[in-house]
Amino acid sequence: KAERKRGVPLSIQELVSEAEVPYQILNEDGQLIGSPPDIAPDRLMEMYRWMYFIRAFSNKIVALQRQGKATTWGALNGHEASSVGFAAPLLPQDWIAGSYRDAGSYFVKGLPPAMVAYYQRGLPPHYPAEAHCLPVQIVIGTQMLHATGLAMAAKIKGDPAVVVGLCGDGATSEGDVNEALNFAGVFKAPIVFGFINNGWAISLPRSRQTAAKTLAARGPAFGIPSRLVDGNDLFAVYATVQEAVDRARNGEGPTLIEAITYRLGAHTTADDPTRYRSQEELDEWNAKEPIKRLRLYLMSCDMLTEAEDTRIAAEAEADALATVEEAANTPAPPPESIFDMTWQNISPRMEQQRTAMKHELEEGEGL
Amino acid sequence: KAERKRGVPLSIQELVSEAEVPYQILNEDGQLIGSPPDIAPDRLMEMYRWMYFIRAFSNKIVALQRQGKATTWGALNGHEASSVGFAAPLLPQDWIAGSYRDAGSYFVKGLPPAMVAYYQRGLPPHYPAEAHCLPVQIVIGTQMLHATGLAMAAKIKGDPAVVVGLCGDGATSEGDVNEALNFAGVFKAPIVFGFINNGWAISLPRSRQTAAKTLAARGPAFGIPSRLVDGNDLFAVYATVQEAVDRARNGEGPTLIEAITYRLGAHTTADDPTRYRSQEELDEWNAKEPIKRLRLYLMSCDMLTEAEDTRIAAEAEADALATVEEAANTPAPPPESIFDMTWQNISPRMEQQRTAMKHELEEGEGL
Amino acid sequence: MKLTMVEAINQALEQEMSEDERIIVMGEDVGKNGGVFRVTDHLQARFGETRVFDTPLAESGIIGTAVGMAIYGLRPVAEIQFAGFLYVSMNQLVSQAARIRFRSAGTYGCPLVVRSPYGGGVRTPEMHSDSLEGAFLQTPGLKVVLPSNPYDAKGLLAAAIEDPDPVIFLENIKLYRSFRQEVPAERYTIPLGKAAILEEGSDVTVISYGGMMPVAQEAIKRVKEKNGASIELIDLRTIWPFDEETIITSVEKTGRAVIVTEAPRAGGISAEVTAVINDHCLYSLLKPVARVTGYDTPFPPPGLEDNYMPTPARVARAILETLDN
Amino acid sequence: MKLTMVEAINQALEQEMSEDERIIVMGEDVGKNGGVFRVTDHLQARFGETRVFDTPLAESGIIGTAVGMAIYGLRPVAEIQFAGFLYVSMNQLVSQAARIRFRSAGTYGCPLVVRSPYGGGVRTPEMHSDSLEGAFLQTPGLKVVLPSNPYDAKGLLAAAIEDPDPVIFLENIKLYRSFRQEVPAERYTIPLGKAAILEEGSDVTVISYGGMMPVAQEAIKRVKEKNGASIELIDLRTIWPFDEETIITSVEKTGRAVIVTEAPRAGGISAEVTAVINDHCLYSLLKPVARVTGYDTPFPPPGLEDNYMPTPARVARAILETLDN
Ligand SMILES: Cc1ncc(C[n+]2csc(CCOP(=O)(O)OP(=O)(O)O)c2C)c(N)n1
Ligand SMILES: Cc1ncc(C[n+]2csc(CCOP(=O)(O)OP(=O)(O)O)c2C)c(N)n1
Ligand SMILES: [Mg+2]
Ligand SMILES: [Mg+2]
Repeated sequence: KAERKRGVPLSIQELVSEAEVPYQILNEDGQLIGSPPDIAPDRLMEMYRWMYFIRAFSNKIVALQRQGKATTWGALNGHEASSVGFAAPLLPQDWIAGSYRDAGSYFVKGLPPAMVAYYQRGLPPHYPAEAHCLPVQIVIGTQMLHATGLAMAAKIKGDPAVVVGLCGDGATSEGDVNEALNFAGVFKAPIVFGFINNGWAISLPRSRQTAAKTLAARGPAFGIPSRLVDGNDLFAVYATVQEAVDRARNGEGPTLIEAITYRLGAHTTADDPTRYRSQEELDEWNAKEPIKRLRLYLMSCDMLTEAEDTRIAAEAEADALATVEEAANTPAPPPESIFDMTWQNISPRMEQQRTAMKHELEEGEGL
Repeated sequence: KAERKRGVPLSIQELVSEAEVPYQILNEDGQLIGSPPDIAPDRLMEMYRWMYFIRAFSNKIVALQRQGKATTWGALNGHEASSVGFAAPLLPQDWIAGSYRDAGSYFVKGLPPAMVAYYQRGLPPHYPAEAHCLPVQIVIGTQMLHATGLAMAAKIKGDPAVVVGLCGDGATSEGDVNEALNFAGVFKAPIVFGFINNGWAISLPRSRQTAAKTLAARGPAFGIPSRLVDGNDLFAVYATVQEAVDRARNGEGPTLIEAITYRLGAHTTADDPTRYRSQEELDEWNAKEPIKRLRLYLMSCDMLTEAEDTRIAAEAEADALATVEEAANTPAPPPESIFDMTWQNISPRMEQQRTAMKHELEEGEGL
Repeated sequence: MKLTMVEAINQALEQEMSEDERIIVMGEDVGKNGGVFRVTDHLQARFGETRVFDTPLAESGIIGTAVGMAIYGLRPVAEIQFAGFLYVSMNQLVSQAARIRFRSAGTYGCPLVVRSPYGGGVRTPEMHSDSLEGAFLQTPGLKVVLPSNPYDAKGLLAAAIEDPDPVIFLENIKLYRSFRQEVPAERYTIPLGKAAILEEGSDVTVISYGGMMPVAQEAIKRVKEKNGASIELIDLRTIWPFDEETIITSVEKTGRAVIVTEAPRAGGISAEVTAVINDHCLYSLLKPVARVTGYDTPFPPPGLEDNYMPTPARVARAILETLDN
Repeated sequence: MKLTMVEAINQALEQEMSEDERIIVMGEDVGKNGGVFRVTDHLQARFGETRVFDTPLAESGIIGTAVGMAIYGLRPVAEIQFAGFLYVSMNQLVSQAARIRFRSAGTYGCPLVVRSPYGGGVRTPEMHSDSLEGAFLQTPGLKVVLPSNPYDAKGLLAAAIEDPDPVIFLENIKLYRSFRQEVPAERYTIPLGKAAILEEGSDVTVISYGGMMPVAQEAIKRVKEKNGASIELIDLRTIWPFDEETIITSVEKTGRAVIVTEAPRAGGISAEVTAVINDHCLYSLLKPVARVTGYDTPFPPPGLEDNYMPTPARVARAILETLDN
């Protein structure tokens, strides 16, 4: 009975009323089981390269962290299709607000990856304004309200901009995320909510995060159409996001998309997942991972050869290395810049504190 | 099409998938259109008297407020059936946590009404612990988490206690209310959530509070069965709450019930609803109000005569008067009691402050 | 024209909105109903539902979406219906609004004004009378303004809206309609972070703000009647960042200071002002700085509030004691 | 046995839970994972999933349901994964937990302990290093405890759990594993609200708590080496209500005081302690009370934190300056 749904997007009624099967176009073996979205071959290859880059970048930061050269990092492995699929349909005027785990989406949207590598050095990154990526904030779920506010503002100003707000399965338990859905519904904001359900919130499995069968079920609760997709299937994510972005841009309001994927790595470099999850589960999801199936598909339709693939992998490696090197060579701001980062016009007292801080710096750590 | 559902409880699937018709047993004209719950005649008359008392009490406080003898009051008119219906099925070990608008439920549960009148004098009421009514708190929606915590605690201790958590339609927009639903679902807490949808949150109509068609749709979003009932129909509310309480007590977990009623009065004595709602709407709902239809029903089955009804109304008046007089005659605590109300063991500094306050009291307002 | 504080704030909103299209007003019941205190009266009729709109009942939602709008380039003026509910949105205020500039290393600002009524003495229920401003001293990145009269309210609100960073603007409920004051019809601003010296004097400095200003003034009147002391009265107007210079100059002159606030005593504005006087004027101080404040308990139920809030007599006694050698 | 602070807290939890069935442990990842710092390690295995359980990811939900459980008669020990997220639950902490006794005029108490790691110096991301304790001085009804060593941590946590009112228990991340200390195997309590005098001295009083204690100690060592001054060191342990008597007695003796905290300066514990010294010891004071604190900015990104947090050198210089005549 579940089988018959494969390859057909589910309506929300069906979603809520029975056990769910995520929408899938490209199955685990790289076979098309639905009709792929209209993506030009070059663009598709570019997206494929992004997926490789995201993984290479993340692996690089993990390595740096092990050497004490980067702060705590949440690996992106497994999220590549979702990350690319949520960002690729966007136009330059559109925005993304995501979590630490959505760095890949930011890259695709236009944030220079070196910014993230710089941040991982523990330094304040200067996001270029035109990338329209909200600097990652750490309070889980909270950015979904900012995303909704961006979308409300775009609508108020009459701009044809759409916002993508991304958060994890754990985040959906936060009041803020539910308030965001509700505001977006009431104000018919041009926003696409992406719940990137990777099965775990640190050590808490999805099944213990909420008693609902799906996170997509949150949609009708707030009057928002919602969709469930296979988050490891670039085509399913891309097609669904594209449709939702079009709806938003046409003034039809918000859409909620739950993308089911898997966190292949530890929660962060500080986490030991062997304490709470099984190797079997990991094996199962490694078999379903997103890069492999796209590779198989691309090869099957002669868009990619083994040799090219090897080259793409090597380039991703090289790019990732260049990225972290660029970040490493970007100078740190002086410590007293924290005052100017607080307010545009700092108070006399803060001026004094800045002077005092500089004085302390000169005095140094000796007595 | 909607008609066919009347008198039949709706399943959640139906709730979400189409326009809603609240479950009704006793229609606007006092006619049974479904089978009434099993309530002994004496008990039913008691509930009827409570409805009268709730209205008389509320009117009395409004009058006192106009004379400057009571603080701001949110009238209960229109809520009588919901208030009684959510409390009457409970046993002594059960709890209620509601808002200012749920005083009627507290009375039925066992809170002496004079406590509420005393609170309306601006004084701290001593709720008897055995009433199991959480002192009303003012931050909209927040008590729903306390209700959930009470239910989780009852389950942890293995007590056969059930909790009813009540809030308004406006409250459902607060993050806390959604978090409460989610916790209750995850922990299968023995709780009944009552969303008392009276159409308005001060000046905001239900339609602008959320884009969802019903508040009951919040249930499946958090894995909780939910029901939509006519909140002006005592039988529908009672029957549905009774069923949900039984489920909870049997370990089957939470239920969400949206009761559709109407705020017949102003939001509070500080509000002027003519600024934002029409007389027509008010007239329409006055025709559907809960006491009238139960009166018609009781008369139609010879449980009540005009004369008895007049007597019941007069008794409710008299009781309400006696209640506010009792409250008026209850002495106020000394101002310095605020220190002992803060902590069981107050700090030396608070001791000093208490002494200083008493000193100030002695010195008086002259110089 | 003579305006109440409600009218002055309403006028400021109307004038700012007509000059700057980016300004929007949002909150619970601010539209048709004009706010529960009518501060936003008529604004929706004048500027339409796109620029003046009611939100669902969710304070974190209000501030959180306002942060997004401010980042986008609007200038939201968000109302929280009573200041006691600011804590519901505390994360959005403190960890978000206050940090947008910081987090983005200056790429984005958060020009957001959060208006909220506060203060005791009007027999409101729980959470409606609380003075929370002191907590926002420990939450860097927010400015906190508390006008004490219609004239200041208008000019400070205009400055707050103009400010490139987030401002919490707290309006004392008791002052809303307690008196009228001449307020210029045209637009003007009063700079944030600057105190006003309302009365000059040389014997003692009284420092207060917001709803306690009339109490301080009455106390000063009584003390002057009694002993003719020369009393300087400072209205802080902005409590973060507050005007250290004015305080220091005054206390160095008088050698004595009394701080009056209805907020709880511990760690709030009374503590920081005392600490600043310690930092800068210790050698000029003739007596300990007196702190006349609420007590270290929650704000009491309305029937008990009169003995919690500083009264003119209590303040006057503190001034007299501070003047005593 | 010599224990780290993590082990001492874990032991306290285990001992308290085995003595009192009402105690439950809840929070994000506290169960199987034993907490992200392993503070609750093995507790679920020992006491079962009914008494030690993971919650959904929602801080207001955690504190709000814990309040309900405390009212019901349990003794919840709730973990907030990092103190920076306490603001998400601010309403539940300040307007709910802190007021249950008050609101019910004593019918119900709220014996709740909220544990949370805090503090800088360990290169954590945004919101993971912040010191929020000072804000809780302006929020009456909460007690706030910050142990500075394993021995205190165990005894203070036992006392916090025993306390009939809500306690925020803040554990410094840097201290979690930085050293071991002899901790008695049996249960004991250390009273809340009492400071410890760690070193006696007569020239100057240094007052600190939590993660800044080792910094203060190192600074004192350096000053002593330099000029042989006699320095009294007070560990507040509880910052609300704090031990005024110990502070006053000491400062009346020494006439000089230095307060060290990594929290922002304005209106926090450094301000209130200074104000209390002003209130009670002004005439004994020989120099202004020195405040060595974080600055009035958000806590910086990890790469810039070293210059934000007080260092031994900075504290030592403040002590020297305060000793200077
Ligand atoms: C408000 C808040 N609570 C707790 C944390 C600590 N924390 C960081 S990530 C995380 C789990 C997030 O899970 P999910 O939303 O599923 O995202 P994922 O890490 O799986 O991408 C937690 C609890 C936090 N950062 N913010
Ligand atoms: C957190 C919070 N925000 C705002 C208010 C002010 N307020 C009091 S009642 C109310 C409307 C409540 O509407 P609803 O939940 O529908 O309950 P009703 O009054 O209709 O019974 C508002 C906004 C409040 N008390 N608490
Ligand atoms: Mg996850
Ligand atoms: Mg309502």
